[in-house]
Amino acid sequence: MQLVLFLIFAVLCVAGALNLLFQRHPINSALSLVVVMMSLAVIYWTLGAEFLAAAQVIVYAGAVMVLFVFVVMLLNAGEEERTTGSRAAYIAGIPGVAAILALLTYMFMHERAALGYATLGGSLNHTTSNITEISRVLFTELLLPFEVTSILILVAILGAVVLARKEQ
Amino acid sequence: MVPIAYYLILAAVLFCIGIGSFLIKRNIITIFMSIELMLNAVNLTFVAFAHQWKLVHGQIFVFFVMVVAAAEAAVGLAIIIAIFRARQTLNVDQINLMKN
Amino acid sequence: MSPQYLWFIPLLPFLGFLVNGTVGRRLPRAAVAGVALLFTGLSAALVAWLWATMKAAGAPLSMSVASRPWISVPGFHVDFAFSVDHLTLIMLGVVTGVGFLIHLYSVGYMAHEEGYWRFFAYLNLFMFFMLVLVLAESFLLLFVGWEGVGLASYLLIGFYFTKDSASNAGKKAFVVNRIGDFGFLLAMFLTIAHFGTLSFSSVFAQITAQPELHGGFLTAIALLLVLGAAGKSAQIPLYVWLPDAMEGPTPVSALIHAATMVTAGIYMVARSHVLFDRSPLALSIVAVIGAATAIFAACIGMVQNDIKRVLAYSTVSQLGYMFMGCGVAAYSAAVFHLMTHAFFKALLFLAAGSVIHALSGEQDMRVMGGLRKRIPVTFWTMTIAVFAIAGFPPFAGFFSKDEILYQTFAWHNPLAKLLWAVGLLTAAMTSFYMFRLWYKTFFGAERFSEHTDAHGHNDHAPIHARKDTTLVMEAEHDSGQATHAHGVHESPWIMLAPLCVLAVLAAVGGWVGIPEALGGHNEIQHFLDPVFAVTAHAENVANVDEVSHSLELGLAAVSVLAALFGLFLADFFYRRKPGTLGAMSANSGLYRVVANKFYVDELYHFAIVKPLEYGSRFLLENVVERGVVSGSARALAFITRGGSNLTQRMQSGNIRSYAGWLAAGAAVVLFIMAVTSLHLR
Amino acid sequence: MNHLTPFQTYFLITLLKLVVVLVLTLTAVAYTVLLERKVLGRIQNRWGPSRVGPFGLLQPLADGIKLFLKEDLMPLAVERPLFVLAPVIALGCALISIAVVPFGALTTVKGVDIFQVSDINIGLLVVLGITSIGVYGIALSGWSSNNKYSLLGSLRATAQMISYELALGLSLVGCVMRSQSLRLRDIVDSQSAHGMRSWNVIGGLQIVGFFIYLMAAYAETNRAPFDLPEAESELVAGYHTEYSSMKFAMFFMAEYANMITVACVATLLFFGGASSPFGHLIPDFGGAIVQAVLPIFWFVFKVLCFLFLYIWVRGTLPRFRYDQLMSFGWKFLLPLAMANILVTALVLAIHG
Repeated sequence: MQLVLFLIFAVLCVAGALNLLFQRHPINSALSLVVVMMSLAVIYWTLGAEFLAAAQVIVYAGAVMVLFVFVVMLLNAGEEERTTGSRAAYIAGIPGVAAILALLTYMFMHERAALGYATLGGSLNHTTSNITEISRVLFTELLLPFEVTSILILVAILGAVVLARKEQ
Repeated sequence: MVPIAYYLILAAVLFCIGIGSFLIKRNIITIFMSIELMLNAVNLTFVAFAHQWKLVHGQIFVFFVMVVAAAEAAVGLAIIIAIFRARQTLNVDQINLMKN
Repeated sequence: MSPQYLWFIPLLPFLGFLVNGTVGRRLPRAAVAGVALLFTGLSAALVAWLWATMKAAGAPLSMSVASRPWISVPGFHVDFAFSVDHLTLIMLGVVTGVGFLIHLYSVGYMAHEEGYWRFFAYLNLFMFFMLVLVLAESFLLLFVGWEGVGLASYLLIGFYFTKDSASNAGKKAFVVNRIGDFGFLLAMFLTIAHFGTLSFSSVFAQITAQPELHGGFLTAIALLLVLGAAGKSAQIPLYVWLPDAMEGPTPVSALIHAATMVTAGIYMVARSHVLFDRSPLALSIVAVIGAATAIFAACIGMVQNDIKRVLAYSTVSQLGYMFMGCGVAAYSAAVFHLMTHAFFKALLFLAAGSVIHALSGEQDMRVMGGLRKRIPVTFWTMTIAVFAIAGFPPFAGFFSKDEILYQTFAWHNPLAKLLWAVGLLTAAMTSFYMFRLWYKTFFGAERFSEHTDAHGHNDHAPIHARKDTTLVMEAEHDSGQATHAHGVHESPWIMLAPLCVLAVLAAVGGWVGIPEALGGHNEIQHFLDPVFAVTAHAENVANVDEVSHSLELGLAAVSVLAALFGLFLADFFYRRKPGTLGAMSANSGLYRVVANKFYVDELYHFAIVKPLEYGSRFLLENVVERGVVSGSARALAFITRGGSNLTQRMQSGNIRSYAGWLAAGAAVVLFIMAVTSLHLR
Repeated sequence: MNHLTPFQTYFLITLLKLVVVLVLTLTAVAYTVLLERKVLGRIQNRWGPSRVGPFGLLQPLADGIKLFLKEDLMPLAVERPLFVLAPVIALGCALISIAVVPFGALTTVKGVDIFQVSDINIGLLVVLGITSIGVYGIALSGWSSNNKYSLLGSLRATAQMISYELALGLSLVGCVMRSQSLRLRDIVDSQSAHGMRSWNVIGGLQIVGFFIYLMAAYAETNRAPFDLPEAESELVAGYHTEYSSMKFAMFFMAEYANMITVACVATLLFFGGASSPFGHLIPDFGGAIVQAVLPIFWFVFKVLCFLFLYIWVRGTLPRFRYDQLMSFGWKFLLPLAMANILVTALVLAIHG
């Protein structure tokens, strides 16, 4: 069951990511990315992180990507031009990416046994629910980082407002 | 029973597609999206490891990544808008003020 | 006064420096002067209090404040520590007392100068460093003060920095002092190497504890210290900076280049007397250098026409005396002379400043004369000073100079009598050139009026002169006799008051050291005995009791005679038959040599500066610079350009290229990690 | 059915639930349209639709047939795939959220809860997430139409929905804190003890939260007085200007389905969901069937009240200006929602 779910959504993920790569219009890329994110949300859920799955949908798919789409629409960005700005990206970058992929895949397969197996359902001990546990840790142990991120968000909002404001 | 390695390989694939798209794409917004894709790929590894070690901290890390990504998206898109206003283009090959 | 208050003695002038140096520019002049005087005065009061406590406490040998560790590394340790003993006390008294008087004088003298705040800030800075120097408990802290006073001296000599000669003089002082400092530094390194510490107490204790230590590296350390002292105290061969230092404002000359800073070398030698006592060779060299400097500078002083330069050479000469005193291990005599010299030389300079002030910046004695009536207070104070320096009893100079001469005579060394003769001759010459100055300035016909009218605002001290015009007007207006005073005027009372105080000191200051031969108790020697008696057992210290009082009396009489002889000569040549000497000497080669300061500057120029210059120009510029340096630089540039041409391609400014390199780099890092980790497994 | 494995039973019943709920919802949507037209008619002192069927009750059917049979116009310059996709997304998202809504009390048949399609422990977050995905439908429709008015309308709608989503989400936090669960059934159960007194809006002092939720929900569904994206006087018809026939019908249905969803959520979170307003004042009567159906009655009744409120507001209040809308959302609702959270948290902390 889990393998089926994983395969379906993994394929969906990769297909979405590749579509992001091959689509030439940014809005299509954005929608592909939404597909990737939704699929990832399902995968999170199969890994027992249902809160993150919801957050993924709400924050990433629902807010961040909408923002992207919004900006694409606002700037009325067309299809991208085929300019050749960088040879380095092809000469050094693409082989590098291939090497990274090959290396990582090799290493993960090599260490497969040590990494263990995932089972469907909660990732934690089942005495407390996942969300309860997250909230407990977040609001006790990691309260300071949590508060700091709130400051970060505030700063980001102010920065975005200042940056995007039209000069008088 | 799916090996954790599969999740990690999926993450690696997504990450590499992210890098590749960063390399190939010219549109700055799309490039920004590929960054988000890479972040997501990394998040997946966090969740997978959180599952493996039965620890909630991996998930909380993902939570923080999301928050930061949201902030980053807000600021980044504002910058993109500012760049577009100044340069009338979104093509990164033409946004090379750093050169010369 | 408890020891922890010692900190405040140097700290107060430093506060003054901070205040004046930071906000002084915006303060009114009165406030600037007030700040400077207040902090210096407070410091002087502290010293007085310190003196009183030490006296009340039954004269303990010394008290010291070991404060926090300063430099602490394995094997070497220096505390930031101050200590006080009787030698320090005398120095403190001179520095703060004379310093305060000169501050007071400066308030009037500099009243119309630009950079008033700067001047007082520098003066306070000097006070701070000088006090650190005097209070220091280790060679290193002493060196801090040493360098600090050098800095303050440089700043003050170059006070009129818009004038080329002034800034050059500042640079010269700095460079020449560097040579001396080089010796000092080497001496410190040697000290560390042999004693592992720089603290006076522990170094001297180690020496005392090892009676077998003699000569050898001690001589090396001592000689290097002498090099440092010669630089600071303007001894042969490093005296050349001091006459040029007269480019600074006159109060600076009085304070730094006569009374305090230049005596730092003497102080240092006296302070490290334990070291010197173990090295007869070093002592002899000190004595010879001192004597040579004394007579050499006196010779030059006889023919100088600039009033301040005469005084400068006289300072060099007197410092030579002190050096000689140190050299014959008569440290108390040297310190005694240091003290009296501080009084009368400061007075001389201040009086000369008053004369210059009166003549609106004129410094050439050839255009002075007959000022006796015009500036009576200056005249009378100057007279006391001249008699003091010439060595007439009962003025201060007599006792101290006589003490040195007597100790020299009594020295256990084949050179003793020769040095004594040189000293005596110098005494006569001193008397001669001082009275020459006296006569030329205050007696005879008035030679200044047309000069000051025509060139009153000449470029000797342009700033001073220009500003003084207002002062002249005021003086005329006030006195109501503008008919013939014509620009010549007595200085204001704020300048005359320090003159009077110093005159009293120059007159009676020597009475603390009246030798027993004259029925006195030589109090200063007893006062200093605890400091210098530590090594009294050393065999080469002059033993006073050996020589009879009659000999001492005789020697004193001889030196008074020498002074009288000088007076007579001066009287003859400059009052009775003015011009005779000029006619006699005008064409003589000797006169020319002397008048040109024995061509020492030129000698240095040809022996050191020129070869350096030629070496730099031809060898260094053509071979080293063009060939090696430029060549290697060019080669480097070529390589860099080639390399940067390559790397420039990486820095294309294109995000995608950067990302490409990043990805490639990440792949490499990952590969290395994979290889190592899998290999380790 | 006994020969079926538990999984097969579960699967079949769930499928059945899906079909039933879908049909019911779509019917409800159709009749909500009729309700709106009737009520608006009465408010404006006219009859509303009255010709088709008795009292015009078959009017939705007629409308449906008309829309299905119309020619499906596809303008030339549109982005074809997205143009087609947009209404699907809109309607899909509007309908999916119904899946987590518990319509009645927990009633199991063969181990399957029949009054709720799926009982998820993060039900509320699912609703919010799906709502936020719904934005894409509107955004894409306007953009893919390649029409200025559509684009402006969709930009407005997108910005408006993103903005109000914050206030919407935050207004619900108070209720979540009270029930300490994100599962919708838990939230309902926490309010069902004493009837009206234990409802969040009354007993839970979430009246402010409810008020914020109401405002934000109106804006989320692009309903009056926040219906700027489809302001006919300014933008022709907003993002669905270029749509016709079935695709237009999908947008239309999506809007009303969203209304229903929002009304459901309001009922669940603030008004005790399917629980009786009288609590245990009225003794249980009838058999098990009646006891199972009665909560559904209450639920439907509450939702209908909300729908009526919607229509009432639309018939009464004028439209906001766009800047007013934005500043209202950001400068009033959002801080108020935060203050509400703080106060609720304080009260809860003090009460233990």
